[in-house]
Amino acid sequence: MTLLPVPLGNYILLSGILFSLGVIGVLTARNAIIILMSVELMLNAANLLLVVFARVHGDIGGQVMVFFVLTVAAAEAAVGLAILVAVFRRKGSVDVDRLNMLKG
Amino acid sequence: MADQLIFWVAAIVAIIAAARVILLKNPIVSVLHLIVTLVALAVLFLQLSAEFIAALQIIVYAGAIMVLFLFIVMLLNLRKDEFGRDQLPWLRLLGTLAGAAFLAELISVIGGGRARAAVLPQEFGSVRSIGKALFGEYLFPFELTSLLLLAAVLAAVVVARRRSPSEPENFQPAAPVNQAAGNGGEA
Amino acid sequence: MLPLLWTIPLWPLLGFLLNGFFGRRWGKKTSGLIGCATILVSFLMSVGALASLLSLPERRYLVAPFDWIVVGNFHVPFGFMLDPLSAVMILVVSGVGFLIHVYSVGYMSHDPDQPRYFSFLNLFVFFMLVLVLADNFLVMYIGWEGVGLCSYLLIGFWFRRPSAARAGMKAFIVNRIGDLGFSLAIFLIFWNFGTLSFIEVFERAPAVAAVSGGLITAIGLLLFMGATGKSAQIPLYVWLPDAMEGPTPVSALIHAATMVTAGVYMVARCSTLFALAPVTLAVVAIIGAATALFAASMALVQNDIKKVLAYSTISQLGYMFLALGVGAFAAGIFHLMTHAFFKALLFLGAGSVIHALSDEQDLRKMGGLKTAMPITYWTFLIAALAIAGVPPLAGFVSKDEILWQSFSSPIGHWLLWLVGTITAALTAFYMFRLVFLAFHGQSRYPSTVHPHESPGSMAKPLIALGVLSVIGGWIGWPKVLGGGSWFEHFLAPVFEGAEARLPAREATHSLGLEYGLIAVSIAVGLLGIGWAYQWYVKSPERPEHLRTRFAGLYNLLLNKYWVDEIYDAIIVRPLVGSARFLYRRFDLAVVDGTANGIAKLAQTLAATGVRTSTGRFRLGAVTFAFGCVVALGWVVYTFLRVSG
Amino acid sequence: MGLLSFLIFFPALIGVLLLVWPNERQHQVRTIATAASAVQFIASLWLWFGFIPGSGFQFTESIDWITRYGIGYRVGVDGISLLLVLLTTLLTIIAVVSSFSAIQTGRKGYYASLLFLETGVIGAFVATDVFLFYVFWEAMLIPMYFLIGIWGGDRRIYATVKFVLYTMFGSLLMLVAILWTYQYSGGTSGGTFNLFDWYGLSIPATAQPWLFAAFALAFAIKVPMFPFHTWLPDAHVEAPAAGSVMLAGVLLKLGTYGFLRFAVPLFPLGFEYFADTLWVLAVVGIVYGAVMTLIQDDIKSLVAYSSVSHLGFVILGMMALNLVGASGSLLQQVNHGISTGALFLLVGMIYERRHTRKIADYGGIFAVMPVFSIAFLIVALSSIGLPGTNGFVGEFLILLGAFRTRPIPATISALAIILAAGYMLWLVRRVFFGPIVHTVNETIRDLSRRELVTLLPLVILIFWIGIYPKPFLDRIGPDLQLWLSRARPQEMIQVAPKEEPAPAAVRKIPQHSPDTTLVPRRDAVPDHDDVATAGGVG
Repeated sequence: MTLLPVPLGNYILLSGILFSLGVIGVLTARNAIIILMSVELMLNAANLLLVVFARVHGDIGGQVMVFFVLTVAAAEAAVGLAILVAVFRRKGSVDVDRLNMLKG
Repeated sequence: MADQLIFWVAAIVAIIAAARVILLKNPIVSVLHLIVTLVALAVLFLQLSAEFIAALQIIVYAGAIMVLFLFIVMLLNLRKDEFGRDQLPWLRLLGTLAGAAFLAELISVIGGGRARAAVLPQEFGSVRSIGKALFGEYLFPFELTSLLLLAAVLAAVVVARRRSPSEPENFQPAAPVNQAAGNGGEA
Repeated sequence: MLPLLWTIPLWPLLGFLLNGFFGRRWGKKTSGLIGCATILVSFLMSVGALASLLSLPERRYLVAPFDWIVVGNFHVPFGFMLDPLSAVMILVVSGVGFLIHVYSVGYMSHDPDQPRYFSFLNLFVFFMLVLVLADNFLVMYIGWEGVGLCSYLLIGFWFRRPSAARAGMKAFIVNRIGDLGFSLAIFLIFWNFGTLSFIEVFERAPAVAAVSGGLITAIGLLLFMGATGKSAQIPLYVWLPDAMEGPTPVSALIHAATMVTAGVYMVARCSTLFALAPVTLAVVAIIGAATALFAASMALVQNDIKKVLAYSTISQLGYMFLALGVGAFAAGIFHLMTHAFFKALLFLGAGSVIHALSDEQDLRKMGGLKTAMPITYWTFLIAALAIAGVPPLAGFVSKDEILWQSFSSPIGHWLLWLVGTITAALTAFYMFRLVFLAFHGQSRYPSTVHPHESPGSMAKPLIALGVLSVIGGWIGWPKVLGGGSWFEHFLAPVFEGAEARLPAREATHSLGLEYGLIAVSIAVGLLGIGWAYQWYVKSPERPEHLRTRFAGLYNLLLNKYWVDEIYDAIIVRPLVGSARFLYRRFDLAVVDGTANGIAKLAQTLAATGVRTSTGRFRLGAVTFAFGCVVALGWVVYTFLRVSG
Repeated sequence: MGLLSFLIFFPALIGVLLLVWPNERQHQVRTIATAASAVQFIASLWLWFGFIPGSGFQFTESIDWITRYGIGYRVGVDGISLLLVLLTTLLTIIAVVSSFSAIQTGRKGYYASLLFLETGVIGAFVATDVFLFYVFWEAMLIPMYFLIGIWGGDRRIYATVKFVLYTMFGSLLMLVAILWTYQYSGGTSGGTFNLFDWYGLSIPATAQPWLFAAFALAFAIKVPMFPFHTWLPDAHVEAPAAGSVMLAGVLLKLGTYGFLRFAVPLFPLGFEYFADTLWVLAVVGIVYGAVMTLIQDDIKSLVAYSSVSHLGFVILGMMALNLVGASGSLLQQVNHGISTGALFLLVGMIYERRHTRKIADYGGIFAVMPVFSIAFLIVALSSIGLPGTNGFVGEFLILLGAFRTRPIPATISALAIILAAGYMLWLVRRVFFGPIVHTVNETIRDLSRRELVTLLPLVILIFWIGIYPKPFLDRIGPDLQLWLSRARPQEMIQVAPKEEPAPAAVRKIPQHSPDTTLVPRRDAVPDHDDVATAGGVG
């Protein structure tokens, strides 16, 4: 039986903090880039936990999950940024409040 | 004892970097701070004997994705945030409130927990074991991810290409601040 | 002859159908012929029926051709009954009706719509005969509303004249108000007697009365309400003066001789019911006397010849109801018959005067027609004398009998007699005022008009009615004056049921008193005539002078106590006004409003919903986030509760 | 395939045929429609002669449809629905013939809608399966929607949408009640929609008021009863003439028929619970309807409001809960169909000539159109219930019956017959009598032969029912007696018969006491109507 460097709670707490920061970033940022990065932040928080529990249960599946999350993050970032470019080209700015085409 | 020290340092660095990502106005600086966070996490991964994942984190995540972000920021020449007055100031407050609520809910559930962990097989986090898993048990999802990446690439190309050559490149810089912000003119 | 009893009304119905469908094609001549022929046939059959009735021991013959409405134990056959009362009525209706039809041929000769006139007139006689021959309340109700319909059609005969159309409508609606009372009475009768046929109802009347007297009074009052509507008594008399808009023969037949007497006939027919309810009888007598006086007062000042006669009719009907009210049913019917004769004659006489003066009805534009129209004058004079109560004419006999009964009958009262006598004086006055204004004095009609005696077809009925007005009274000549009062005996079997219920009549009235009263009534009649003579022949300026001095009273009477205007103000105008207000404010605004309101509510809800989606997705993102927080919170809560 | 199924589906068949009829041969559409409705009418006459009064449901057919839930195609006709089916077929042929000249555009759709309407209505009248009834109840809305919506006047869209939504709102509640009652019949495990089984159900007293309320609301909207009547004038004013005839003549009857067939017999306790409210609504409907009619300035809305008053009488008759009142109520439904149908025909005819419905535009028509005026007068007299016409027989029986149960409301309602005389004769005076004010009225041509033919049967019926109503009353009597035994709940009869006979006096007279006809015990009533399918042709 090996030990984690610190009790499990700390890891979860850390991941939680990172996740909340991501959420706050998404909700408050007005620059699309920041929002995308906050999303990346949230994903990383999840990765951390996956790795931690992979370590705790000794099940490699956790790390495989992180691998998949990574690919998803990459795909998401790519598309997100592409949209961002298109929006910028169209609107001349990435201010999120300018995007209200879906007005009722 | 060293392990604990490493954990705390990495954790603190990660949190501070993450906070600065969302707080700073300048996108370039934000990207860099995000990279710092990623590296800090990579360190933690190493500690948790997930070497391959740590390597991936550095190479793919920090190396490729963040570089893409940096590239985009440079391409669109996004300088300091010159957006106008925020339309919905109370929205910012609500956002933080939501984040805080998440954290509170998480904390109320953690309950300490203990440090015990399972005995790990010999080269637990190595490329071999993950490779075996990937092409063994998780073969099907693995193939799917390739499909996902293909779709993403196509999407990125289609969305980001310039329309027809005739379309003028209205690539003017962001319109002056207050005029643009006026109640989202072209609603 | 009796088995064919039920065909008597069918002849006029046939006349109605023939004239109705083919009248226009066959032209005026034949339509007039058909009209008169059908009435003559039914008159002859009535005479035959009367003859064979006399031979029947129990003086009653029933026939029911078919069942009309049968629902559960509500069984109403379409039945007819002939007994002395209905025999008298069908004779009067068809007899006087026939004379008026003959008269109409001449009177309406210039009118292009003559076929329609005769078809409606025949239809009226049909309904009147059905009413009179009915053997149960419902068949009588058919006749009852049927004659109302015909009076509506005939009053509004010259429909191009708005006043005629309005008068027709007024007549029908006021009648309908009376009919409401009649139908309510019918409901009460059926549910408490189990049947509607006269014979059974009158058999059971004493038993039901024993249990709940109030019920019989209620039925009586409701029936009388119907009678006031039809026979134009207070308060439902307002339609009769306006009914003069119709052609004069119509006024003669419907608004003098037959239809208006339907109420009197109905009360007489239900004499047993009325006798069992002394309160109702009193009401009948009081209203009768009041109407007589009230109408006579208005007749004093009318300038339209037909209006005078109309009020005179209302007054005479009041007399009949007075007679019924004091239990003298036979006297009431007797006066009904004699009144039919001389009032029809008066109307027809007035008709030929109007005809001669080319439709001039204002007395102030007549005068001196005595020489130009001798037959009309003399027959008119006879009728006037009769109505004034001058012996030995018919009017005297029947009116005097009523006055005597109102005094002597156990349920009579001297006050009723007094009112009756005063009215007799007024009657004599206004009749001879009319005679003197129309026939005597110098002519006040424009020179272009050349009055001429009406042609033979109009004169002969006048003469016939004149004869009837004279000898009509003799068949009821009272015993006290040496007559056999044959008429009363003839009707005795019909009213014996009622007589038995009334308090016994003490026979000790002294003869002297009776003679005295007869003398008084004659004197009063002559007084009226003399008074009229004094004012309108001797010194014509006196009425003018009086009119200025008592202008207030004069206007009150001339404008008919403004009753029409009062009715209009308290009933018609508020009804229509509130209807309009209700419609606009309540029906459209509230009821419809709520329906449309709900629709609008749905629309506004949708609109507000749309406004929330502003398109700025940060708002969406936050709401999404809060959604997650709540969901997570719930998970956490349950987790804690479980593990807690 | 029984006679009733023929009566239901034949018009629909022809309707479809008309829709696919080639456009260039449009003129034949009229003849086909007339022929079809003529055949339909003659077939329904077979029903009249084949009907044996007093032996419950006849011409019954029963084919399993969705056995899983006990839904079957069950049809049958009894005294209550017989006259209404005949009225439907008669009015349809009259509606078809009367719209020859009125409708120029979209003839195919128009006649097809009329025929579909007939299908829906007859289906509803003869369905003895509650589910089937609901299907037809909803189905008939669609053709009516098109009739008013496409060929109507200028505010037709508003009118037709309001009409459909109003009815739909009511019928949805009814659907809930149907399903709720379905539970009592055993629900999805062995329940049934067969009406005869439902009659035998013992539904708890607590649930009956709710169920009755739901059914009653749907039917009250249809009748229409007082608060729910505002859709009627709009629908009538905007509907084409034939549409109005069908709407007034037949569709309104479904409301009253619904009370007779479903609401009252199925939930007698609920009916008794709401008795007072229904009495009040009926009386208010009568008097209020009459008062509203008084001041209408549009002929069609005047006739429409008068329908509200007339149908208030029908409800009054039903509330009387005795044979006299019930017979009057059912007969008055037919009478109203005849007289109001005829009135709408007549209004349609002058509308075709003058294209205006405002009373003020007319005056002195009698001189120009005598035949038309006499016809109008006859129908007007029938509608105000003059003795000798059909209106009187119905109205008299209703008031007689109602007077027995509650004299005061009956007397108040009787006031309406004065108002009726008022508004109708006032209308006749303003339209027909008086001088001709508008010169254009002088050149109107009188009724054509075709128009006379459409009016003739109705006028004949007015006098036939008025003078000799016996054949009609005999046919509806027994079934109404059965209805009464169901309407007055069992326990009511033992405890204190609501119908205590008249004051003591009458009891002394044995043979003629009013209406103590022996009310058959509920169990004595043939519960499951296994009456042999007598008279059925199929």
